[in-house]
Amino acid sequence: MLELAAANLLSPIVLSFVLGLGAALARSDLSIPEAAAKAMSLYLLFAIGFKGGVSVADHGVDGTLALALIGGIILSAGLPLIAFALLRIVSGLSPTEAAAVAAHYGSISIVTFVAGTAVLEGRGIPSEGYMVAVAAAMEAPAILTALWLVARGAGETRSQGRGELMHEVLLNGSIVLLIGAFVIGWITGPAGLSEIDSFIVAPFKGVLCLFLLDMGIVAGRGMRAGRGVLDRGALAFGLFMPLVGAAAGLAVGLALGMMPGGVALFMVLGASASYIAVPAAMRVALPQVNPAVYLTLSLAVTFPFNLTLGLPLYVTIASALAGGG
Amino acid sequence: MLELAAANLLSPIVLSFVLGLGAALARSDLSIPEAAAKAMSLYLLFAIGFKGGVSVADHGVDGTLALALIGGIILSAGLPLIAFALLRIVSGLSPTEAAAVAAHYGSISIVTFVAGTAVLEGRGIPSEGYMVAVAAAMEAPAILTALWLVARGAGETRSQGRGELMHEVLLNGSIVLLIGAFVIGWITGPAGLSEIDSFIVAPFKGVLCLFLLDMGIVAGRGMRAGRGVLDRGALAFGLFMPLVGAAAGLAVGLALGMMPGGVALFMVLGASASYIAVPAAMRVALPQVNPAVYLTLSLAVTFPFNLTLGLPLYVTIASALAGGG
Amino acid sequence: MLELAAANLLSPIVLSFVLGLGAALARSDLSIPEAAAKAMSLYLLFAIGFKGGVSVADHGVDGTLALALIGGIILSAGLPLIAFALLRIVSGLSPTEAAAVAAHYGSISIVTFVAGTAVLEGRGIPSEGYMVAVAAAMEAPAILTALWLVARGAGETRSQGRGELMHEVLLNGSIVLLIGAFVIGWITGPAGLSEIDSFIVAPFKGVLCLFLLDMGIVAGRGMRAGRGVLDRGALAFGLFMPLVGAAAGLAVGLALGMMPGGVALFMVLGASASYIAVPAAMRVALPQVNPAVYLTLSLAVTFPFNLTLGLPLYVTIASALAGGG
Amino acid sequence: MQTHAAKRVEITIELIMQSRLTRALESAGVTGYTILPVLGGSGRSGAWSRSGQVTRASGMVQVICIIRPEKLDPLLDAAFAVVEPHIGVVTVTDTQVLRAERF
Amino acid sequence: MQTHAAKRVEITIELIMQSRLTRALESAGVTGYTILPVLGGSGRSGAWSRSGQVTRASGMVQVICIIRPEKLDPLLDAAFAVVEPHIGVVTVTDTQVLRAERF
Amino acid sequence: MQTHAAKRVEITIELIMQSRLTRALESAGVTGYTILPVLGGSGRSGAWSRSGQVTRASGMVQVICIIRPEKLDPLLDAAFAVVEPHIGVVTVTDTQVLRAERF
Ligand SMILES: Nc1ncnc2c1ncn2[C@@H]1O[C@H](COP(=O)(O)O)[C@@H](O)[C@H]1O
Ligand SMILES: Nc1ncnc2c1ncn2[C@@H]1O[C@H](COP(=O)(O)O)[C@@H](O)[C@H]1O
Ligand SMILES: Nc1ncnc2c1ncn2[C@@H]1O[C@H](COP(=O)(O)O)[C@@H](O)[C@H]1O
Ligand code: NA
Ligand code: NA
Ligand code: NA
Repeated sequence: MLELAAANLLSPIVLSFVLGLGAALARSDLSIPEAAAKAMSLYLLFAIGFKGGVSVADHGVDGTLALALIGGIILSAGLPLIAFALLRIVSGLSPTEAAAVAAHYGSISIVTFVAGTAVLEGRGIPSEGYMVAVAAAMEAPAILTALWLVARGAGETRSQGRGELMHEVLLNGSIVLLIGAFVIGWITGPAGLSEIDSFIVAPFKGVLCLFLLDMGIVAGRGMRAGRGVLDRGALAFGLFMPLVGAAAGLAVGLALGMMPGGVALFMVLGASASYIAVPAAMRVALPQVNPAVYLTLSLAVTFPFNLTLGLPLYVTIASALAGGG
Repeated sequence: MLELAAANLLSPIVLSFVLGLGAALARSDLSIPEAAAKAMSLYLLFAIGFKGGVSVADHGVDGTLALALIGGIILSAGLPLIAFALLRIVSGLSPTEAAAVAAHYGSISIVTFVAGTAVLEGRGIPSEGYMVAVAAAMEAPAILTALWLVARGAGETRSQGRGELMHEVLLNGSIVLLIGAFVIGWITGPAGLSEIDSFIVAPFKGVLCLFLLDMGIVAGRGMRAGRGVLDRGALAFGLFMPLVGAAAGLAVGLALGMMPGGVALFMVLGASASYIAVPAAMRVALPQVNPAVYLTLSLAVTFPFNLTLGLPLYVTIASALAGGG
Repeated sequence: MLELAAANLLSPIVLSFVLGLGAALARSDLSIPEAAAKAMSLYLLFAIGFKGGVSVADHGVDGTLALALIGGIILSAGLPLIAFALLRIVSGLSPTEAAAVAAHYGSISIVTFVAGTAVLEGRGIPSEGYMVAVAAAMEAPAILTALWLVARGAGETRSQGRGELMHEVLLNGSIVLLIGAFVIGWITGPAGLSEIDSFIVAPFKGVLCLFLLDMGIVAGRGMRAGRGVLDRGALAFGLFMPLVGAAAGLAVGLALGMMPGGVALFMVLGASASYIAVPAAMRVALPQVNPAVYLTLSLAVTFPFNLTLGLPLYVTIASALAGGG
Repeated sequence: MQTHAAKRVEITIELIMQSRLTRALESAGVTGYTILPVLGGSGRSGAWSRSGQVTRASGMVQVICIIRPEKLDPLLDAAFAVVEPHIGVVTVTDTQVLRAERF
Repeated sequence: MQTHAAKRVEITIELIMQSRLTRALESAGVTGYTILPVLGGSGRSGAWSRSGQVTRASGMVQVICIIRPEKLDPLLDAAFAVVEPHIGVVTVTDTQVLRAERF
Repeated sequence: MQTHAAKRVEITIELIMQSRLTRALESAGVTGYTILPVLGGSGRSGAWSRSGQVTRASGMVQVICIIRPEKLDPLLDAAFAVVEPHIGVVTVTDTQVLRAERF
């Protein structure tokens, strides 16, 4: 385990993240142009979706696809309840703030997911190709739970725009691209992959390195800007909640009888916190909550934790518990 | 033929386009940053030009190069006359509007050309490497014909800036890069290609997929924004004119005794409509024409038609008629 | 030698630069989006740093690393003195202007360095992997010499911000990325390289071509904008100083007993002039100097000279003199 | 050259609210606006900068409307309804326009 | 601090006309201007947005000239000659500048 | 709708000086500003354009501060100290703001 953690920590992927983090903390002006960062994230989404689809075309869909989707949705909708309760106990956040944060932890971080698949590939652990579809399905439900939590309390959300908001969330670019590429990969199958694999397979890890360099810069800036925004309880939550989410993901993955890699990815999805779709939705629905609260927790606390220590931990546990399956 | 059309429709390239189209029509916020889209188009121009030049260096220039250039120029200059006449008959466009649209159909779409070469490569049909030079030569002549059509009518173009305009058109970035890369490929030959082929050959189709994703988004937005701009006659023109252009291209290609792939590319060039050089020139020369008219026709009607149905049709016809040559 | 120069001049890399230069001089609107140019430069820095680090991990650090760093620092700090004296003799630049220009020639151009490594690789000449660290170490010392030259004269620099300025220079994004990637490459070694080599090795030269296309455009624009800014003496300096710098680099490289490639790279570093870190520092420290003076010299005179004629010259001399070592 | 009095309203607002704002403006009868990108800024809710934004949640834009003076009040009402719960700034400046028939 | 009366002219015009406009300004004796990017907008000719522009035909920029009041008329004449057949907006606002000797 | 008199200060300055300027503004008690990107421009030191900038040495930004009139002088003093040795332009325009309590 320690050895695996060290191997993970010393991979180019994690070291690139650390480089970005260090540069930002040292107030270097190193930065990736916004357009390049967005282009890399589109590339990663397209590639991961496409490869997932091809893998489904290749191995067929066994019966668990529908169950896995339902399991993911329940996980996403349920985790905010736990997160909310925890936050109300350990932190000084207001109910509305706690609900906004909770939505992030029910939803998922696709970059953490991508990094997780890279770790699995590196160790040769097989996983279900359709897990990218599960990831996409888990983006939105947490938002509904959070809005319900707020409405139940003070009722101060403005529900008139709810439909529009859900349209935006469900059709946000990341989800559409991920699902779209998944479907394209499924339709075209291995033949389609062979046409474009030197674009989406070979350079994948390298692009991921540069993208994580950028994420490191963003996380480092978040740490500097977010100092003082969070109390100790909230910070502790940012390190503890991923473990809770991973445990819940483990339970779902084992209950569904997934492959070891699939279980690990369920843990990763449970553990990770959104930093794209949910923050945008929260700015629209709960503008009174300072975005620094949730962005700092998600990007500057939980993401680094998952990337460095979480991933090897989840993969090791999943291999151990699901390995004999 | 149907089978080939289906194979084309189910390629990652076309499906990526369809994904972008669908996302835009569903009002998803999926979008490719402007800088990334421009970078991809520069990459495609550089790669296609370079490979064309290398192929000329490799196989030598047979006598048809000069003839093909002249054929292309005549095609580009002549097609606007047909397009203008057709538009005046079937649509309610004013003479100036019809001339502006006609210029687009005499000129060419380099992305359609690139997609055409990808189809040819996929089916192993050989073509002349210098066709990229023909494509470049066909960008501008149509503009002169259109301006002549307008001047002949009301004489309302401001001819004082004509020289400057032609300088801009002939030295627009796309043409310069395409021709420049062609010359570089020609000079450095296969040895030069071997230095950079893992950049310009291997990832080519994948980049084309992402670029067509963007084109799909643009076309989809054009469809939504352009609703109501065009009458039925104009819409029909956008689907019928490519066939006229392809027929003219077929005639030129066969008359010159080109290889099957060369004939197909002549058809593609004849069928495709400009959406970069000509719209810009029209904004300068004919500012009174609403750009939505020509952009909608070129991008939201003709481009999707050519990409999905046109290309397999042209390639099949060219193979059948030039195959025995 | 002539043959080698011709081979260099006809490589895709140099021809791409010439294409950009020609396009800008002909006032084409060909341009690479700023974000794409920055992304490519980050890619090149990451790749060259990483590969340098891997090579150190692979071959071990022999004792010359520390000496090479010291040699580089002395070179960077010393060359501005020569440059300043030369400029005061041959050009009409004021002392402050001459000092600002001198700083650029003590510092280095990382793109020239990258192009130099590409030439070495093309000819199979080995070099020390740690030369990228030497390059990074040479960025800043020249700035201190230049500020000392100015302070010694009129004392008109505002020394209160000196510390902040050096912080900015030493932590500027390019240096941080170069050194960071070097360290990552060193830590992860050949195993890390094998994970990402299809990203940072295979497409490297192709990206360099497109980047040099952009540099050509920038140089060409600089030539057009800078006309009249420089007198003949200054222009001559821009062509002569690289030879002086290369000679100094040659002396250092031979004295340290470097491999032929290492000697050549010392010459390249000595010969090249900064166009990123130093101009920015000069705008802050010596705002009274027109930036067109140093940018024109560095980008539009010295860079093209080094890229086309300088590199083959330096490599040939280094191979001849260090070859038997 | 003949110029005409007009009002220049500049609304700095979160990117995520842009489409909601422009829809509100359109339903208040505003016939034209121009949107400028914003690189960064600082206010009561802290400083932010576009570089390194990986999320759609931050980022701002500046919406500029040139209008006839008599259309100011409906515009401000419409804008205020959208801006009010959000961060952002609204300024109104007296200006002159060419081609007043366009406004 | 001492400030001086000046005019701020803001011209929103199609990207493709930018160089023609700045050349016209220069020949009208305008010694300085600043160009801002425009993300999108809406007017009588419909709405447009920069994202997803694959063509150079659309897109706008905003050209800002700060000038001494007495130079206003030649500037507007020069600008109008370029802008007139095109879409776009011209506003003129009273302002104050530091360092008036620069204008 | 109720609006309040304010000053709109727009400072066009070199990118490289941006952080120095905003720090100076902050220490002069300015609580908010917005930064716009600049594409290009022209002035006494010649023309420049963002496209094809490979160096951090060129490039400009526009810093906009909306302030209460009484805060104008300290702001201008602070800005001037930074801008003075550098190229750039400072304008001050009378304007009106909503939500005056924010300034
Ligand atoms: N006084 C001001 N002048 C100019 N822009 C401001 C000002 N106050 C706030 N802003 C802009 O509005 C954004 C949000 O401000 P706030 O609502 O104060 O957090 C800031 O990030 C700035 O871009
Ligand atoms: N009233 C207005 N206020 C601000 N910008 C405008 C206005 N009208 C037009 N514009 C800008 O000018 C462009 C062209 O307008 P138009 O000529 O009306 O189609 C629009 O896309 C906007 O960017
Ligand atoms: N009169 C002006 N109006 C608008 N912007 C200006 C003006 N003069 C200078 N600028 C801007 O300030 C920059 C530097 O000007 P200068 O200090 O005159 O070289 C120019 O590149 C423009 O962006
Ligand atoms: Na989660
Ligand atoms: Na055509
Ligand atoms: Na040097």
